[in-house]
Amino acid sequence: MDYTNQIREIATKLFAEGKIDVFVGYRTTGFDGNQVPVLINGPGEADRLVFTDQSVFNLVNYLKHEHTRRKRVGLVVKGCDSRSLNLLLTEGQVKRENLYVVGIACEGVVDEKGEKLQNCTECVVPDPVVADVVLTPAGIRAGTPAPAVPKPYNVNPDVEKLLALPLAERTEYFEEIFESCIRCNACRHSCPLCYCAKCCIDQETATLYHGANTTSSAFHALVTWSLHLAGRCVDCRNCEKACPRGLPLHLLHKQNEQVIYRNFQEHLAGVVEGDRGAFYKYSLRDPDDFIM
Amino acid sequence: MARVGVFVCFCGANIADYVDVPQVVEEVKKIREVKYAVEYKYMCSDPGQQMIRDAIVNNRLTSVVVAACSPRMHEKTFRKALSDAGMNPYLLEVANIREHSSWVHQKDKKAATEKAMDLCRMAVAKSIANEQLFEISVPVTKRALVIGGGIAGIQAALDIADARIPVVLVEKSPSIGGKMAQLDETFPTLDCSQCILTPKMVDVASHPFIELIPYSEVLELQGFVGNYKAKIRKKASYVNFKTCTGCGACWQKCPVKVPNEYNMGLDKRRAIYTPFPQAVPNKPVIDAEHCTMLQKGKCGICAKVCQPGAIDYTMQDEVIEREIGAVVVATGYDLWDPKPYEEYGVGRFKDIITSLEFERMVSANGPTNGVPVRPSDGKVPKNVVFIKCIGSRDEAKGIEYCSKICCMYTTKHTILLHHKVHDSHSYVFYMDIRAAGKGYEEFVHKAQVDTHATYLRGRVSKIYKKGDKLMVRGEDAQIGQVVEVEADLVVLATAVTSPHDNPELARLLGISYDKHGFLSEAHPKLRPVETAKAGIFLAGCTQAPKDIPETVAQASACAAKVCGLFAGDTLKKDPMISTVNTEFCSGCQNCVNVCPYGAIVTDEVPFGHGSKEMRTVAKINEGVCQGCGSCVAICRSMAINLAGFTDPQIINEIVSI
Amino acid sequence: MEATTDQLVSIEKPAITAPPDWEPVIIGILCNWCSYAGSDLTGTSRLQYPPNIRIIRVPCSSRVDPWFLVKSLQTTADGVLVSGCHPGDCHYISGNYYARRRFLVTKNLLNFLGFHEDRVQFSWVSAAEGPKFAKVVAKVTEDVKKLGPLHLYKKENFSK
Amino acid sequence: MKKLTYFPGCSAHGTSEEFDSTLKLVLKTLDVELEDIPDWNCCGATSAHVMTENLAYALPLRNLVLAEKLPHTTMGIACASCYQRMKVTKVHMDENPELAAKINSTIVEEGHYQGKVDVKSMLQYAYEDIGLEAIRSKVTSPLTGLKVACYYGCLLTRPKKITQFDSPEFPMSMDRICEALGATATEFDYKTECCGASFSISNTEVVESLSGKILEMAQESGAHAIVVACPLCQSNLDMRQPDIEKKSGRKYGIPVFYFTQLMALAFGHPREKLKFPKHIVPVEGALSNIGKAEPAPEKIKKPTKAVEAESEVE
Repeated sequence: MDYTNQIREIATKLFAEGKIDVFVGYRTTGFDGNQVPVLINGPGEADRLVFTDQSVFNLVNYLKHEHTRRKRVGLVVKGCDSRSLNLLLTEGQVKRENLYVVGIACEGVVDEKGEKLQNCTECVVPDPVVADVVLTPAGIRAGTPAPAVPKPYNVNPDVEKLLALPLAERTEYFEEIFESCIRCNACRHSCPLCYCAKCCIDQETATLYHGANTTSSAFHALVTWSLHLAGRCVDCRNCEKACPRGLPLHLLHKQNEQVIYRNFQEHLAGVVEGDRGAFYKYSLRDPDDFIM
Repeated sequence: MARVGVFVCFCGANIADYVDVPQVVEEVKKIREVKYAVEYKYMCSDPGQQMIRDAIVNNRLTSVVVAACSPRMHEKTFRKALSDAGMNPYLLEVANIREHSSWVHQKDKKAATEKAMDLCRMAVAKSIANEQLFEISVPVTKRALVIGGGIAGIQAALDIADARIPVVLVEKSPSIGGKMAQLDETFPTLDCSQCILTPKMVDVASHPFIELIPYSEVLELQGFVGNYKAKIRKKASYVNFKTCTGCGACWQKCPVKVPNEYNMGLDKRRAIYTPFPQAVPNKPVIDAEHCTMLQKGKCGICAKVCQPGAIDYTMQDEVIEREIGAVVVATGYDLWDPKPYEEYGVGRFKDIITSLEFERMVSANGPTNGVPVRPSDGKVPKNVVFIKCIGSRDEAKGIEYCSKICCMYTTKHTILLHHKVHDSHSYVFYMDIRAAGKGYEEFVHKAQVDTHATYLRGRVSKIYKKGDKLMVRGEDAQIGQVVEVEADLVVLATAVTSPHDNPELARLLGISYDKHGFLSEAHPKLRPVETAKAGIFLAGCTQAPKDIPETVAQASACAAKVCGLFAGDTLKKDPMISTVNTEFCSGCQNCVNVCPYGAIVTDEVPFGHGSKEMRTVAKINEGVCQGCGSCVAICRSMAINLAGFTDPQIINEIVSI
Repeated sequence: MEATTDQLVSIEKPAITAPPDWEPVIIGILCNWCSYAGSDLTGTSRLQYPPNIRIIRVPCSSRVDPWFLVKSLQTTADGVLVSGCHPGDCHYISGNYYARRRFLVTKNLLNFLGFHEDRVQFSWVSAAEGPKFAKVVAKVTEDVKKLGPLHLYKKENFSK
Repeated sequence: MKKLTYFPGCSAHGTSEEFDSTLKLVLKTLDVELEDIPDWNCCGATSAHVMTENLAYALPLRNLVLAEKLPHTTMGIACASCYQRMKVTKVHMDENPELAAKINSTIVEEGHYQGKVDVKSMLQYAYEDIGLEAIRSKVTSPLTGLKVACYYGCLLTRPKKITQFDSPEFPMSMDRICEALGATATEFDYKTECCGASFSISNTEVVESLSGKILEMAQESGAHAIVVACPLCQSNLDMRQPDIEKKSGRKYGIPVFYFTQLMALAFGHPREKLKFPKHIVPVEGALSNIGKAEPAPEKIKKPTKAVEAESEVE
């Protein structure tokens, strides 16, 4: 999977035609072929852009930044990224007409060791659900993609393993995680769907009875955060990549996603245009047996 | 710093017997913010309220906690006391130490006292976060919608319209009049139903403040008290009412015969028809289901004979909208189908009929011109058995409630039978005679004397055929013996049930109904005409079985309620509704999506102070918001809060236990 | 998915930490129209139930933000009960349907993170179900009593 | 070949021997094999349930438990009273597992009740499981001309909650079977009236009065014979008929058949096998109507309102 040339061409063309002000893509760092996001402002910088199976980050996160907010933006998205973009569009955070979306028919990205990432092995919607042009192994396909048909759902083995543990062991496992958290909030900043003006966990009412940097504040913050992403999280795992303590944050999101998928008509976040997430609708057939 | 006053009520012995009230007061005094705490025998009494008023002034209190009964009981009383003392009434909190402590922990005074202390602490903590709130005024559309054109709907519409308030009267069938139009004479005065009803029907049609929409149904009701918007479907009548003169040529010539609903199927009407001669409006409609022109495209006779050319086979259903401020629901009742009484041979024996069928027969404009006959052979019956409580008071086969009117109309039927067939004899099987009402007992007594009807107290167990007679076997419980009556005709007083489409109607209006399908009043005793939804009222049998005088009384009560609602130019509204902090709102519009009332809209505000760039935020429509808090809980950035139940208030309660 | 109740009970042993006179604190968040009215009816009917519950009134179960539950467990409560109108009976038309979704996910998440499933319970209690309310409270109290005091993620000041 | 667990009951080898033997004949023709419950016991009849509830459940439950050891899923019962006791027990046990466990503990040596065998009266079995088509197909000598009043008695269809079969007050299953055999079912309103039942011995007068009314109504309906599915009904209506005639001064002469006897007759089994000599009221008079040509029999009509509801065009 290497679309470097195509993306450079597209970016150059877009700048030349005056369609965009800024292009968000990936560049190499020079170390181990690692890549980081890059914002380029003109055709002259287009040769900095790359795209390989090491282009792991979800660039949609950069749409909430000051550099892009009031501008026309070109953007590279993979399947999962496009789902989060779909949600941002539905929630009115970005305007479609200001975007030129370069979709990638994603075959999965890899970590430093060259192994396919876990979320890519579990991916149900590899093709972008929203794009102006889609880059596929067969060539460039223009136009908005057809509605995505999700592949069979895969349960997350880590979540399943934990669920199989006795409650006390699970308690211990997570206590350690919440103890390790340093409340740096990098997870939140890296999340494309966290765009609130002031996050609820920083507001006075929420912090009042916690103190700042304690296990219990970490528990409160992460649980609340994951519930705000429940039914919206697209499993791009930007948060996990951003976490300086390397905490397995995907566990919280995957647990919620699985409960939602199983109970609420196989709901998957951001796949359908206009869908706001599982908590913003309901069905009369929702499970009721857990309620006395 | 907050200055809270706490007032703990003994409620006579109700609280004091199970909670150590003085100890609660002592404990509450330890809270830093509590500047005044006192106990009293009856806080809700005048001296009790005076204590609160005095304490507010003397101690410069900033909020008040009353520990007493449930806030659902006396919250309003104490709020009033606060405002009388010049304090904002919403600075009150009630700690429910009666229903939630003294009454439910009567065996453990220590635990009940501790719990009462906690409940007081929670209320104090919450009250510290209380804010001043002010009643909201919303504009009101002064037009009422009346659903159902029976006597209840007619009465309500006329009374409201007489107060010069416009009324929209929606009736499902082609004519107003309802069940009362099918009756012959009415108890207990035996005045002719048509004679007293038809003038009212004509009044409805000619009243300048009533818009009569017959042959139509309410499809949708949106909005809130004072500001509803109703969608009404006018069914295609295939007759242009504007040009139709009501001459009747069409239905005289129509070749299709259909069982006549007005006469309980005892005779036939045509496919184009007016339901009965005195119908209002007196314009025919085409029954599309049976019209051969509309079904098969063959016929067209009515169009040919219609001089003004009023017939229009291409007519379609039409949906119209009306803005209204209040609704009166008067959809009447259905009659219970007696099929489960198989031991009576219901369905097998033609000479077993229901009371309404009997009513049509003895009616002067009925299918038999007022003479009761046996459906099997057309002979005039001599011995008629009336059986009461068919379906009523019968949990096994029917429903457990009493239908209330059957005792009286059966008595009336014995009289009518006696009038029409002089040598006839009535037998009445009854469980009890329930004749509670003005002149009712006298009516029953007089009927028994005049008609010499045989009253048999007991249930009928079996009806079988012997020759062309029906043998009715039952128990006469007063002599303790089984009796058999040889009957020519058996009349079943079938139960009154709710209209079968009430649940559907209730759902679209957003009101509730009971397990029998009757619409629920807000309070069985004190608010019998209101529903739980503000601005929607109930009249007549749609709420519960009742007779004509009661129905009319309830309809007039509805009218009074509607007029009262429309008395001012605005409605006062509880201020406990959602508010948006636009600073934190990110404009995701999820709240717009979940609000069940459509009370949230979007607004544009500048990005920053003086900025020309705009961003989208949520905005609450104060008049529409009902204060459920759905939007608050789904708002991720905590930009919405619900006045009276804010996050700080609830968190204060949680942490202060 | 989850271990059986028997297994779970044996893991959180109350005997180790609970002082003999320990009584659990249950926070009950009730909707105003059905469950709070139902709890009032329990009172007017003089039906007795354990005194451990502390009731908070909210207009509708949909007002209950999941972090109220988190906050309750972290501060004063050993168990939480949330109760609303039966499906279809919501005074605000659809509030309890939204609430039901959030409750299911929240309950599962808290259980996943190590809270026993009995610590957070839900019920539908109508305004007419006074006896049911008493039963529900008795059950929740009984369940939480078995589990013992909750220390997990408690802020020190609140650990009783 | 269908197979069926069979509970004969005590009367099958005594007063209602003709029911039992003709039932077996008929089922053989219809290709159904009966297998008796090994070591079956009394159902408790009318006595047990007025004495103690536990005994009234335990006796039938033992039969139900034993029946579960056979491989068949349905238990057929000839006697209406046995059927009633068995079905009541089954329904109550299935509804209330705690009660089932309690009662089961008293007969635990026989096994554990699982509720897997369905209980049906032979009438219900013939109507539902065999079906009218199969019955009609086996008819070789139709009973054309014979008018019968079908009498169900009190136990076969009532209470509805227990029996879950046919209409409780105006059943028609036996009428339909008789019509399938070629006979005519008369419009008979006394289908489910009480015959006096076991008062036959203790208070004969009651039985004579109640059964008398049934005979009277049957005669008025124009029936040549009464058809029953209950041994006690048969014995009351047949055996007491001469006394009833004597007391009322009315002549009936209406023989009372088990529906299986008529089935056997229509299936072409020889009359000698049908045990007609066991009847008190002679059967020949009634049976002589078979084959007599008569105008098309008037069928019992369903309510005419359904017909009227359709529109008609002039």
